[in-house]
Order: sequence, then C-alpha cells, then structure tokens
Amino acid sequence: MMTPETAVIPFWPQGPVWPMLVLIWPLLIGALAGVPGLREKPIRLLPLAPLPALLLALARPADATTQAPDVLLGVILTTDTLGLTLLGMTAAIWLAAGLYAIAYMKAPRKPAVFTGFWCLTLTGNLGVFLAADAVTFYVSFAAVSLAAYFLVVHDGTPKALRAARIYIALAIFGEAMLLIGFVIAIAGSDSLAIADLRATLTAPAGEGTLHPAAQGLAIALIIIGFGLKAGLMPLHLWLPLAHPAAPTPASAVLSGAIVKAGIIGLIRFLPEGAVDTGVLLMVIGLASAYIAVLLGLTQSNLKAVLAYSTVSQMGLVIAVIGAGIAASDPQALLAAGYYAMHHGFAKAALFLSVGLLAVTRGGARIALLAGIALLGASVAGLPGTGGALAKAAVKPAFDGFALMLVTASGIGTSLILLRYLVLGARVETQAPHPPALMAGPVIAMGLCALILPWILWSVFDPRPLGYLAGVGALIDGIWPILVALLIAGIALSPPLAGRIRGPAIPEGDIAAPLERGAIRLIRAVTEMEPPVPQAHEWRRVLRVIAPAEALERRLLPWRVSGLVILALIIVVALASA
Amino acid sequence: MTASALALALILTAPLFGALAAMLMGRRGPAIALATIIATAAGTLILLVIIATEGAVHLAIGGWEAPLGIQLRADGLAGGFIATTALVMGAILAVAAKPFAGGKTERRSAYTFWPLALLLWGALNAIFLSGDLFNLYVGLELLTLVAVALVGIEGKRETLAAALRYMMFALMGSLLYLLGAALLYAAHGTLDIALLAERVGSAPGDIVAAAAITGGLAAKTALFPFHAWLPPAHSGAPAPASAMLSGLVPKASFYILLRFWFEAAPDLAGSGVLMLLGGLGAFAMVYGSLLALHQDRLKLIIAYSTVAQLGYLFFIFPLAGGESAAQPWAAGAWSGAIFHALSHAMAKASMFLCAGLIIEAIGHDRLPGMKGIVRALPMTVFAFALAAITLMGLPPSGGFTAKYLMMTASFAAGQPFWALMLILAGLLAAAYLYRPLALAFALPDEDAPAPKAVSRARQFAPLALALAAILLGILSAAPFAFIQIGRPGAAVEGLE
Amino acid sequence: MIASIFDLTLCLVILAAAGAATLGRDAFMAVVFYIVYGILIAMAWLRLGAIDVALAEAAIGAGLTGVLLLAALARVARKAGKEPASAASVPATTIATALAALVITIGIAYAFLTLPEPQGLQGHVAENLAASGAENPVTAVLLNFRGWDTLLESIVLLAALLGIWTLAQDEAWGGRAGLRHVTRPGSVLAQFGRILPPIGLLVGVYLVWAGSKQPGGAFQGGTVLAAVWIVTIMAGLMQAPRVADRALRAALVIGPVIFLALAVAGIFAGAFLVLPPAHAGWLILAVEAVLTLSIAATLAMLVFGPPEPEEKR
Amino acid sequence: MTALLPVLILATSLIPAVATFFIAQENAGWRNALNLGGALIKLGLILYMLIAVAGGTLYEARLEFVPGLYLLLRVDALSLLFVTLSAVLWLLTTIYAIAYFGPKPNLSRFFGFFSLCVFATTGIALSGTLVTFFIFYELLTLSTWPLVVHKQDDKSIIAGRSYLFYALPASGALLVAIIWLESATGPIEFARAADLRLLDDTSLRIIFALFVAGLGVKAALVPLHGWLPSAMAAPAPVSALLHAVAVVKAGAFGFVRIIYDVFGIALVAELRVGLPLAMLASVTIIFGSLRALQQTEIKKRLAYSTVSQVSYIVLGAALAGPYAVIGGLAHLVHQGLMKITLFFCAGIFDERAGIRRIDQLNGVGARMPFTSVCFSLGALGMIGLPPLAGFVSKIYIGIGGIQSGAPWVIGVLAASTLLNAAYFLPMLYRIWFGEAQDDSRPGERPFGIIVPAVITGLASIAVGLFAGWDLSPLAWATLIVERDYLP
Amino acid sequence: MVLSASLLYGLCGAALIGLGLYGFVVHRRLIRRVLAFNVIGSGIFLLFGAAAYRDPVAGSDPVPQAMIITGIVVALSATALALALIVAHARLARSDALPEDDRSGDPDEGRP
Repeated sequence: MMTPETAVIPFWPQGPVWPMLVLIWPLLIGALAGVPGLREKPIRLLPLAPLPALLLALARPADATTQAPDVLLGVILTTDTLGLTLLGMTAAIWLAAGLYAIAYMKAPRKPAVFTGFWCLTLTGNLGVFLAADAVTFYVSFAAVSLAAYFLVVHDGTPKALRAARIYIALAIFGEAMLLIGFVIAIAGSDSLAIADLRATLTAPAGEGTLHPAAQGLAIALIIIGFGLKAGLMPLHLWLPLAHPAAPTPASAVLSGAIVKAGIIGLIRFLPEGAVDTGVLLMVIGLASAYIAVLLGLTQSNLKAVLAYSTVSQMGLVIAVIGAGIAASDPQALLAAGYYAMHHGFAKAALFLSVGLLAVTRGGARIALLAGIALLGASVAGLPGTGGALAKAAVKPAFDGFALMLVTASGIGTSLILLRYLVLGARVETQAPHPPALMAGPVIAMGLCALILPWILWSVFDPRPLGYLAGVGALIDGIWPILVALLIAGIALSPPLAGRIRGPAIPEGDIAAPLERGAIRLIRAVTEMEPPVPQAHEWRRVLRVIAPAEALERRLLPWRVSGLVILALIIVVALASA
Repeated sequence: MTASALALALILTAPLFGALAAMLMGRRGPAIALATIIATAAGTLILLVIIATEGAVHLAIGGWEAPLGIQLRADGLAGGFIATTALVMGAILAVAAKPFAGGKTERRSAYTFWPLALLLWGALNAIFLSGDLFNLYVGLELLTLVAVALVGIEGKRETLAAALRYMMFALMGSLLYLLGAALLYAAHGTLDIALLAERVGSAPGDIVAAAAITGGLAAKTALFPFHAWLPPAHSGAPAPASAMLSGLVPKASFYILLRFWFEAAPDLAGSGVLMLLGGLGAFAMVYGSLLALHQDRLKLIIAYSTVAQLGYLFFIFPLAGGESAAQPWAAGAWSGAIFHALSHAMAKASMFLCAGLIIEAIGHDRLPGMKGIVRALPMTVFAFALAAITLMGLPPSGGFTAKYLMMTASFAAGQPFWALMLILAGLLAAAYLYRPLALAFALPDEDAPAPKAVSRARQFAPLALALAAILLGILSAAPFAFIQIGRPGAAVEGLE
Repeated sequence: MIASIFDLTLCLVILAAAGAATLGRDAFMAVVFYIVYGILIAMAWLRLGAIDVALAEAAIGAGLTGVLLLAALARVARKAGKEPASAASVPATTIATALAALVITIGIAYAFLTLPEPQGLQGHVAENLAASGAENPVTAVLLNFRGWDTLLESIVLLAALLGIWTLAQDEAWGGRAGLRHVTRPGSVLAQFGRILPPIGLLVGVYLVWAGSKQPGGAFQGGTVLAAVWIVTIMAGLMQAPRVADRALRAALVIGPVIFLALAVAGIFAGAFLVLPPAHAGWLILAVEAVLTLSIAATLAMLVFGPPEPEEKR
Repeated sequence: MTALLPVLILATSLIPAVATFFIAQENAGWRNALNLGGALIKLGLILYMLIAVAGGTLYEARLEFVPGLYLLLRVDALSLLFVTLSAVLWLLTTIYAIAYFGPKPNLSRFFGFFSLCVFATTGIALSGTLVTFFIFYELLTLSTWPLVVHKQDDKSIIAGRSYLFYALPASGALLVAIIWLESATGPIEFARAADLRLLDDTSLRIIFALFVAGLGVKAALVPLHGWLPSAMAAPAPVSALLHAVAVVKAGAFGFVRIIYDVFGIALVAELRVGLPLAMLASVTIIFGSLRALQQTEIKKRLAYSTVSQVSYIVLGAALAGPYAVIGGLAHLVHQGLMKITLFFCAGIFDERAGIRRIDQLNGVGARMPFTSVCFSLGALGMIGLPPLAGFVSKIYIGIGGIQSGAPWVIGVLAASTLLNAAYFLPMLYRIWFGEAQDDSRPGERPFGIIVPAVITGLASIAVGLFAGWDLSPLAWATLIVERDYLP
Repeated sequence: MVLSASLLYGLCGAALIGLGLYGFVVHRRLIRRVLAFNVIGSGIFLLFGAAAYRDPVAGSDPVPQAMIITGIVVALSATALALALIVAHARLARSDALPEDDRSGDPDEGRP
C-alpha cells in the first residue's frame, strides 16, 4: 500500500476504462451545469448523467478490476454481479428521477447548484457499487451522503432547512463512525482492499491481527455508519424528515437508490461468520420492520408514510444480511441485494407517484391508484409480482420464528402502503394531466419492479422458478395481504372511520428530542469558559517589583551603600581565607 | 620603529592628544574628534592585525622591564575591548557632533564635552593596555573623574546630585583599589600583573588586598548592591555621554577585575568568592530587570538594564575561575562573558544614542510620549529593536553567542543555575525592552505634537552599532578565536 | 629603625587630629584640624625618609587640599540655605559602619603585620639610576621608569579642571575663573601678596631644578608656583584669567602635550616613552619645566573654580 | 554546487527582505518585482532540488559559528517537504498580499519582514543541527512580531505582546533543552544520531519536556496557544503566514525533527514520552475545536481551528509509527493549503465586504461566489471530507494510532471531525443558505486577491484526490519515512 | 617583637583608614565625606610608605614614593572636582547633602 505501482501515463487507469468513466462522467455533467450557456436550464442535463452506468450494467462485463493508483490512495473498481445489479438499478432510478425532474421542477431555485450536487450524489451512489478498496468506497459513500444534503435542502423552506440540518448532522456522524471503523480495519489488515478488511474483522486473535475488542468496535462502527444510511432503527430518523422535505425526484433517489448505499456497505464490509453480529442485526432489522410500520401508520404526509415504509423494508433487508452473516451464507447476502433491488424500483415508483397524484385526474388517476396498489402488493410479496420473488429469495435465510416474522411482515407492509394509497387518493389535483416525462418514469420504474426480478432470478438464486408456484409459497404470499386488507377494512369501516386516533407522532419521531438535546449541548459547550491563561498583565508583574523598589530606596543613601561595600570587603576576605 | 609600538602609541596617545587639542581649540571639537577617530582606528586596526597574526603584544614602556617599569600588554582580550571601544566611541562622537557642535561662540557644554569624551577614550585605552596595577589605578582615576564630569555636564540639580552620588562610589572604589595595590606591592615588591601571578599566594595581606580590590571595583562596576548610583547618573547625562558611561565605563573596572582575578591572583580565587560574585551578578540581573520594568522613562529603563546586564558578566567567575579555569568549558564561559561585555557595549551605546535621538525629536523621554515614534524615526526604532535583540540574547546576535557559550559552560560545569538565570534575565529583558518598542510601534495619539525631524545620517550611527552587535553574533568564529589569544589559564580549545 | 617616643607621640597626635577632622561636629573646625593633620603627616613622611612625599603632602595634601576645603566650605555656607545637622541619634547603620570599619582596620593591620620579607625595588632603581637621567631616585621613577603614570596623572589634573569648568553656569562661560580677591588693599594678606610672589617663584623654580638631583620636582614646584599665583590674585594684584583665554589654555596643556610627544617619539626606538640615556637628563628637565608650568596653571585654576557670572561681580 | 544551493535558496528570501526595507513606499513596482522574483527563483531552485533529492543527492553547507560548533544547512527529504510548502505558499501569499493591500502605507516594512519570515522558515527547514534550527527559529519569532503589530492599533499591539509573552519563554526553554543536551553529547546533527544515553532518563525526560514547551508555543499546543487567536488582529496575509506558511508549521516541523532526528523513535519509546505528548496533542485537538465553536468572529474561529489542526501533525509525530508520521507530515502540507485558503477568503470577506463576524456571512455565497466556494473547500477539507486533503491525513494518523498501540487516537479523530463539522458547517450554512441582508456584490477584484485562493482551494482537493500520485505530498511523506525513519 | 617605626606608622595608617572609612560612610554633609576621603587616602599612603620603609638597610623604596606622590596628586584632583560639584549642587539644591541623605527626606530619622 505504501508504494503503489506506477502508471506509465500519470492518472491513466489500468484495466477496463469504462468503470472509471461511469464515475467521471456524472462529475463532468455536474461541472457543465456551471458553464454559462447551460446554466439557465441545467436540469435538462440530469438524465445524461447515469447513462454510462446504465450501459455498463446492461453490458454485464465479466468480473474485472480497474486500478488507478494515482488517484486517492489507489482506486480499485470491480464489477461483480451484485454490484452491477444494484448499479444498474441505481442508474435506472436516477435516470427516471432525472427525466421526472425536468418536468417536475419547472422553476427551481438555484438550478445549477441542484444539478451539480445531483450529479455529485449520483457519482457517489454509483461509486459504492463499484469500489473494491475502502478509500474509494468511503469517498463515494461520503459523496452520496453529504452531497445529498443539497437535494434535501433544495426547497429552502424552514422545514427543508431543518430536515437538512438533521440529515447532515447524522450523515457526518455516520461518516465519522465509518471512518474510524475503516481505519481500524485498515490498520489491522495493512491493506485497503475491502476483501482484506473483511477478513481482518473476523481473523482469529494473534500476532499481527486485531484485538477482538477492536474487531468488535470496528464492526459496531461500520454497522452504525451504514445503518444510518440504510435507515436501521434507531438511526432512521432522518428518512421521514428528509423525504418529505426534498423535491419529489430527490425523494425518489433518496429512498430508492441512496439508501441502498448503506445496504451495499453492510453487505460488502460485514464479515461472514460474525454470529453475534448477525443475530443482533437480525433482531434489530426485524424490530425495525415492525416498529417503522407502526410509526408510519400515524403519519399523514405521503412521503413520510413512504419513508417509514422504506425504514421497514430496509429493516427486513438488514435482517437478511444479519442472517447471512450469522450463517456465513453468501447466498443470503446476494438475496438481500436482490430484495433491495426490487425495493429500490418499487419505492422509486411510489415516490415519483406522489408528484403524479397531484397532476392526474379521471381515468388516469384510477389507473395510477391501481398501479400504486399493485406496486404495494408487490412490495408486500403478492405472488406473481416481482416482490414475491424477492421475498422468496430471502426466506431461505430464516427459519422458525424469524421466518414467521418475515412472512408476517407482509401485513405491515401492506398496511402501510394501504395507508399511502388512502392518503394518496385524497390528494387534490391541481393540474389537468400529467406530463409524459412524469408519467413515463413512474411506469417504467413500476414495470421494472414487477418484471426485472423475474429476469434476474437465475442470476441470484440457484433454485428453479417453479419453486415459487408451490402452494405454500402462494399462501405465504397472500395471507398477510389479506389480513392487512381485513384490518384496513375494519379501520376504515364507517363505525370506526375517523375515530381511531393514533398518537400524534411527528415526522422523524425521536428526532425532535434529540435535536433539542444536541442544541442544548452545543450551547453549553459554546458558553463554557476554559481557564485560558491570560497572565500577561503588567499589574501583576509590578506587584513583584514592589519589594525591589523598596530595596532600591533603601540602598540609595550612601550610608547604606557605603556600608554594604565595607561589608562586601569583609565577606570577600572571609570567603577567600 | 615597529608596527606594534606605532599601533600602541596611536591607541594610547591619539585620544589624549585629541583631548588636549580640543581643550586648546574650543570650537573645533568635532573636527578634532574625527581626526582622533581616524588615528585611533588606524592604530586599532594595526594592532588587531598584529595580535591576530603574531599573538599577544608585549611592550615595556621606556624599555624598562618589570618590575621597574610599566608593561603594556595587548592580548586578544585587550584587542577586543579596544576595537569595541573605538567602534562605540566613533558612533557616539558622530551623533554628538550636532548637539555639541562648535558654533560661532564657544558654549560651555560644547567646549567641555569633546575633551572629556576624548579623555574618556584615552583612559579606556590606557586601562585596556596596561599590565600594571598602579598604572591601572591612574587610568581608572582618569576615567572616573571624566565620567563624573560627564554625568554632571547638564548642570541641573538632579544631574549634579547624580554626579555626586557617583563620585562617592567612585572615590570609595578608587581608595579601596589603591589600598589593595599598596598591600600587594608591600608584600611582593611589584605591581606588574605577570609578576604578581607568580608571587601572590594566600597570605593575609593578599586576601585583604584581593578583598579591597574586589570591593572597590565592584562598586565602580555597579555590581548589585553597589549600583544605586548608576541609574540616575546614566539617565541624567546627555545621551552621548550616557552611551559612553553605560556602554564602556563599567567595562573598564570589570576588565581590571578580570585581569586581577584571572591573571594576577588566580590561585586566590576560592569557590566562595567566585560563587559570591556570581551570585551577586545573578541577583543584579533579576533585580535590575525588575526595576527596569517599572520605569516610565526610556533612559531609566536602559540604565536599569545596564545594572541587570552587568550582572551577567560576573558569571565568568564561577564558570571560568578557580577550579574551573583548567576545565574544557572555561574557554566557552570566558569567551561568553567577553562576548557579552563587547556586544553589550555596542548595544547599550546604541540604545542610549537612540534615546538621545528620540529626545531630540519629542523633547523628552517619557514613555507615553514615544507613541508612534517609528513613523518619524524608523531607523532609530529599528536600531533600538536590534540592540534590544542583543540584550535579550536572541539569535543571531553577539548577546546570543554570549548566552549560548555561558549556558553551555554552566551545564558542562554542572551548575545549571547560571543557565537558568541567563534565560530568566533574557526574558525579563524582553519584558522591559518590549514596552518602549511596542509604544514606538503603536499609532501615535491624534493630539500628539509632531516630532521634530532628525537627519538620517545621524540615525545611522546607532543603527551601525546595533548591527555590529548583531554581526558579532553572526560571525562569532573569528572574534571567538581572537579573544582567546593570550588567554590566561587553559590552552585555547574548542567546545567539547 | 626602632620607633622612638617621638614617633609614637606623632602617631597619636596624627590620630587625634584625624579623629577631630573626621568625627568633629563643626565642619570648619574639622577642616582646620585636617590642615594640621596634613602637616603632621608630612612630618611622618620625613620620619619615614620620604622627603619628596613630605614635600608633596605638605604642599598638596595639606596646603592645597586645605585651601580647597575652606573655599568650598565658605561657598557652600553662602549658598546652602540650611545645613543638615549631623545625626542626633545613633542609628544601626552607624554602629554597623563603625564595626565594619573596625574589622577592616584590624584586617589591614593584621595583613600589615604579616607581610612577608620586603622585596623593594631599591636595588633595581639604583642599578638603572644612571641611565635614567635623574639623580634623585624618586624623580627617576616619576619621570622615567614610571613616566607613563606621571603623564596620565598630569592629564588627571586637567580632567578634574575640565570637570570643574563643566560646572560653570552657561551664561558665565568664557568669563573669569571664580576666585575673587578677598582682601582690602593694604591688609596683611595684601602685603603678603606683594612679597610672596618673587620668593615663591624662586622657591618653585628651585624645587623643579633640584628635583632631578634632590627631593623636589614638578609637582611640588608647580604647587608652590600655583600658590604664588593664588595669593597674588587673592591679594588683588592680578585678576583671575578668563577660561577662554588662549594663553591660559596653552599653559594648561603644554606640559602634557610635550610629554605625550616625547612618549610618541619613543616609537622610533621601538617602544613607548623612551628617554635615550644620553639625552635623558635634559629631556627630564625640559619635561619637568613645561609640566611645572602646566601643573601650576592647572592647580591654580582648580582652586579658582569655575567661571562665575559677570554681573555678580 | 551542493554547498551553494541551500545558501542560494536562503538568499532568495533574504535579499528581497533586506532590499525591500530600502525601497520607498511609493515604489510599488520594484518592491513587487523583487518579492515575486525572489519567490519565483526560490521555487525554481526548490523544484530543481526536489528532483535531485528524490534521486538521492545530498546538499550541505557549513559555516563555523564558534569553534567546534557549525551552522549547518542540509537538505533532506523532510526539509524539502517543508521548504516546498513554504515557498509555494510564499509566492501565493505575496501575490495575494500585493492585491490585498493595494496602496496602503508601510508596505516596504511589511514585505521586508514578510520575506524575512520566509527566510527564517527556510532556514528552519534546511537546518542540519539543533543550534542552527534554534537560531532560525528565533529569527522567525522576531521577524514575525512586526507583522503581527503591522496595523499598529491597540489590538495589534496587545496581540504582539501576547505573541512574545508566549514565544520568548518558549525560546528560553528550547535553548535550555538544546544546551543541556549538547553539553552532554556535543553538537547535535540531525543526520547523525548522537548518543543521548550519556544523560540519565530523568534528565532526558525533562529535556524532552522542555522541547515540548519550546516548540509547543509555535505549534500552539494547549495551554501554550493563547497567542494565536489574538494574533488575528493582524492583516489577512499575516494570518496566512502565521497559520500556513511559517510559524505554526515551524513548531510542528520542530516536533518531527526532535522526535525523529534528535531523540529517535526508539529512545522516545523507551523514555515513554511519546504517549504523553500524543495525549497533549489530542487534548489540543479537542480543546481547540471546542474553543473554535465558541467564537463569533471568523478569524478567531479559524485561529482556534488551527490550534486544533496543527496538533494533528504533532500527534502524528508523537505516535511514532510509520503511518502516523506519514499522516502528520502530509498534514503539514494539507493543513497549510486548506488553512491558507480559508484565511485568504476570510481576508477577502473582510477587505471587500467588511465581513468579520460569522453572523455577517449570511447569504454571502451569492454575493461573492468565488470566495465562498474556496472558503467552502477549505472548510470541508478541514472537516476531513473525502476526497479533500484533510481526509487523507486523518486516515493515516488513525491507522498509525492503532498500530502504535494508541487506539484511543481514533476516538480523538472522530470527535474532532464532528466538532470541526460543528463549527464549520454553520458558517457554510450561513454563506449558502443564510438570508442576505445586503444584495450588493462586492467585487472579488483584483485577480491577485482571488486567484491564490482558487489555486490553494483546488490544490487542497488535488492533494487529496491524487494522494496516490508519486509527487503528492503524501507520497513525499512516505518517501521521507521510508528513506530516513524506517529501520 | 620590636616595634619598628615602619610598623608603627603602618598601624597608624591602618587606623587612619578605618577612621576615614567610618567618617566617609556616616557623614551626611558632602564636604565632610570629602575630608574623610582625604584621611583615608593619606592613611593608605602612610601604610604604603611605611611598608616601603621596612628595610632600613636599603633605605626607603623610591618606587612607592613616586606612586604616593602620584596618588596625592590624583587625590587632589578628585577632591577638587568633588568640592566643585558640591558647591555647584549646593547652589541649586541649597543643601550640602544629597537629597536622600537630607534629614527631611529620611524616613529612618524623622526627628525634627
């Protein structure tokens, strides 16, 4: 690591160039936004940014490694299945959201800034799927985390500002934790390759390896860092704040793509075989899945509801990852990625639909609501949808009670998406019909969610598709949705409708008290007066001088000075004798 | 006619001739001074070259060898002091040319200043070259009377009181020195330093003589606690006189003290006496610095600084005297003290000259009035700052070299106390010199009267002195080697 | 030489006079006692075989110093409004000083008593006397062997004079030196002043002339000449010179200048202040002559004091 | 030639320094030409030397000081790192200062002392012995003072007093340490390991503590940092000099020299003094950040930020592991680039828009976009945002901390990162999202004032983004450690 | 031990020195100090001369005699300057003592 290999041409990467281009291209697009001629309508550039990534994902090159030793501490990029899949998903979502944004954001504030940071966020988001070394990963992760701040804050309303403030505080906290975790791992492995880092975190104690406590600390910090992004409870609180505050296309990418950066981080970095960690993640993840639903049901903002749904879904994914780690099961980790992919498309479609609801009337609106219902069902795992495949893929990771919980989580998922549907149906229409650029992406994303899992099944799961046609699987897929419909029916039944008052939980639930506490802490720190020495005051010095001055007055008369001279003679004589 | 005789004759007589000429021709003072400077400088240069190339010069006056005659001896030490004196006197007299200019009619102070100043120079040179204790006495008396006269030259009540006060110490010092010399002669039949070195033992007579000489010279050198006369005397005199009094005069009595303890009576120097002298020096450093901190007049600050700085010099006794004399570090300690004496002479003279120019510009030397003086006298303030650097012992200056050498010696000798005192004194010096400097750099008060202009040429003299003090530090190697020439005691050796 | 009763008595009287001079209350009486003391000391010098010193002590130590002290006392009494009384109580410093002085006295006495065998330079002087150009060993030492001391000493006198002149008031500068004639014409002093100068002049010149062979010399002679001048002025026969007077200044510096020139000439002999034995005799005489002139002028001016403002006259 | 070059490099600063004093105030053309010319020539010489030293050439120049004691100028990789930094930043700061001051008074004095400071810094960098180091170190102290009090108002004078109040006792401590050490071992050359074992452990520990006190003032270690914030009274180019080009860097550089070239890692470990120093540095990092958080003035906040950031270098040096040193050394450069950017920008804010307090920053992003962007770059780099410069140093120091058995260091790093964010982000927030009270657009002119900020701002991205490049500061730091400090 | 003349005068000189030192230090009036100074001086000379006269065979040593004469002249010069200073000071200060020795300004002895 200390002496990277030298390139013949400085900065020119070794290996395939395309992955580097995937990352550089959006940056160039972002920079273009600042060019005078383009500055007026930079939003139009947005769809261009993810195109190379999408092409790369579609091309599906063989596993290859690209190195750029001069950049950062030596950039290494790889294209493995999981990474490419999620890369493709991410690129697609960003493309869709970008197209959507052209229509949605007619007169945005500071379009150039928005475009620039959109592209920067995108770069980071793509980078996490390609990175094979910790520093590149970290840089990408930081880019996606921090640049997204500008997407959240874009509207500039007080609400947006507050949400963004909390978002950035948490993001930086997460970054810091992650950095420490990485640093420990790098120190333990003396390497930057993610694979080595992973290995060192479970390496048995011994010469040249990390102390178990350090390993534990690193793992914990990595979980905190990525969990924060992935909305792992109780670190989820930014999601319900940021999503409603951000412009809709931004919400879509936040929930559909950016959150996945945390997921890929957990998958990439957590070492297999860490049983305790895995179990812990499983517990927290499942708990998240349920609690988030309960919290989400109390919300009345469409995007907040969706955000809690994301938290819930990600809980599930994290539980899968936990299970995979605990069981040292790479298949489970792959499945988690698969599940995340489906969720990404579905959630992107759902978020984008929020904007569509306001501009759709008549039959189109009914079709839209039906589509939303179908997507919701897919997420809940309705057989035949892409979501069912996703559920099926992750289930082998669980058994017993956990499996039951996973299956039953469909109830919550359905409920919360029903809540969305109900709330969405109440949205008042402001415009006559939707622009194609808004409708198109929603449809495309929805279709991707429903269909792509079918296409990719074979890549992720060795089992034949036929397995899904089994009765057990069908029942498992349907009953939670039915239960949910039942509950919803009861709740919405005339006698109860409008009577049930959930507790008034603010968006972001625990965010408010935490925020108050943080503000109080900062204020306390700010007002603290440290004992800084300021001793250079003359007056104090002068006090020291007073005795000297008195002595000086005493010595001045000759009778004293002369006597002292005589005394000195005697003393010198005595000292010499 | 030999070059060394010519050099010595020039150095000894040129200032005296100059003084007599100035006494005769009242209004030609500056011109006579210039001629004196040239002649003395020429002699000094020749002497330096001779010492550097051939070693210490020895000359029996009238051809009478000791013990009958008086011996002149010019070793590296003497050469260093003579050269420094020439430099300092040159600068002082250059600045003095204006306030003490001849004019149409003869004025009292303008008349007496020049012969007095030149006599002072002559007395200094006589002392630095003399190898005979009684001859040193006469030279010392000449120096003292001239110095007293210069203190009182302003003719104000305070300056006369200061002169009288100085006179008391000086008279006492002279008598005690004479007593010591008489006892030494009575015991050993000679006052030649080289001969005494062989004869002085530790008989009661020697001890009483040493005690009397030490007491007398300490009073003249203004070693604490005999310094009471110094601040009023040095601050009351006109600036060029102060510069001589502070920069040069105390060095002469110190020089004799050095010659006495290191050359005439090295065996007598017990650790008790050496520690006593060093201790008083240390006390003087702290005490003088503290009082300097509290003064509100620039010249008083500089004067108390002299009290403090003279204290440094006495570290030479514990570090290079007695049993230390034969140790490897003695060379460093000895040279360090000499470096200090020389660089202090230049820096202190420069400071007093600066103070004089400031007084010319603003009419007084009270600190608050100095605010913003840098605008009117940039070179002067810069010179003052450079001199301050030397006094603080900061590199690269002669003061630093001195401090470095003495500190090294004190650690090597296992007496780090002196080193710590040196550091402390440097800090205190920084503190008391900082005040005037900071004020000089501050923005002037808006209602302050505009300072009078002072010509650049005159500002250059103190700057040259301050630069010389700095140069002494940058080019330490040559002077270091030079003042080792003929050094008593251990052989010349480098620092370990 | 064994001490006689005379010596003992002399010592006791000296001590008594010194005690009166230093410890007495009245300043004027102290000065008077001091003059007496000076004369007694001069006698002691005679007893110690040092006639040159005795002469010098009588002329300078007792005479001139006494005159200076008296004159100063008079002027101070005129000018100082009040006189500080001497200490009524005996403070601790006084006792301590007395103790310290006593200890030092004992120390000196002890040192004197324990002096090693004398190693005087009588032998050296005698050996080189012939080459010195003087027959009186003291003169030989003063003007040849240790001529540099003497040269400096003559300059010390000038330095003192310069110092005194420095104390003039600015407006008085250039005027006549301070001492005025203080006698009425026809008084004893005035008469004395008429008779003394010729005699004094003779004595002075003789002292210088004799100095090279017998006791006496430039300083003693110069003192006598100065005294003559002083008395003449006190008697009102002459006016004190103006300090700006060229002739006066020339007289003041001529001795040291010639002496210095002689010293510089030594470089041609490869040394400093060399009196070639062949010429030493007349050189010494010449130097003594000019030195006497300068010393006389200087001593007189020392007594006259700084010039004083004209209008006060 | 090998003896001449170091002297020449010194002369390129000294000659302009001395000559500038004699140039009349009105003669701006000559003055600027002299200073810029000196800076450019210096840079050229250094580039030449960089290549030569990378190839293994050694440059040495000796001058006898007193017998047995030499002033030694010696160019090794470490000196070059520092000297390159200061030379580059000197050039930029000179350009900036010329534009910043315009026709203000006392400029000859300013530029004279400024060049003198750089001269002293170069001397520090090239010093081959302890005594040489000390002499230039003190020269730096002295030549800085006139710059600190340049404005001559009361605040500046107080600041100057405070500066000397800290700096001079420190130099005393340093001198005692040096002399104590050398009295036992003889003159110490950095390149040759002296046998410090001639002294006992306790003495060595005291000496080390004295070194810490002596260098700690310039490096602004708590509690010796008090002068730095008050020195903010000086004009912006001076702040740039204090914080980036010369002064604090000299202290930090001194720590590296003392630990690696005087004591040596082994002895430091044996004496167990590295850990306390690392802890002190850590306390400083945290304390400085906390104090920064409390400030309401931009420059004060930046000053405390420096207090905090410079201790990273000390921390890296004190940890005494290869990675930590690399991080520390790289941070020497990184911090310099970032902090000088910040100060350039703070100066522009102040000079062009009168913005001094943080609450005046509201909405300035739209009014002064270039300045604001550069400021943001610097601030984000300070936080350690990848891929900006600060991030790289942090990673290395953190790794070094763990490898040296001081894993708590990463806690410090994390806390510091958070605190940095806490005091920088609100500023950025105000700049970009604050409500502007005033819509005027103060010009970011002349180019000289903004171009240096842009260059350093971009550089602080570049050194992080291309840290792996062979010529990056990090690579150079690695070279230093591999060549000189690895067994 | 036989009391020789030189011994006697030497001791006398020592006593004079002591007496003079005491007077020199304790007197407030400057003239009295100058007087005491002269007493010390002559005491030293006497001591010096007596020491030179210890060797009755060789006679008095001329070198000390010359030195003493020089000393006497030097003492006279000093006395003259000191007295002139005292007079000049008295003219301006109206006092024969230095300010710090003046009774009125002396805190130790505030008696009227």
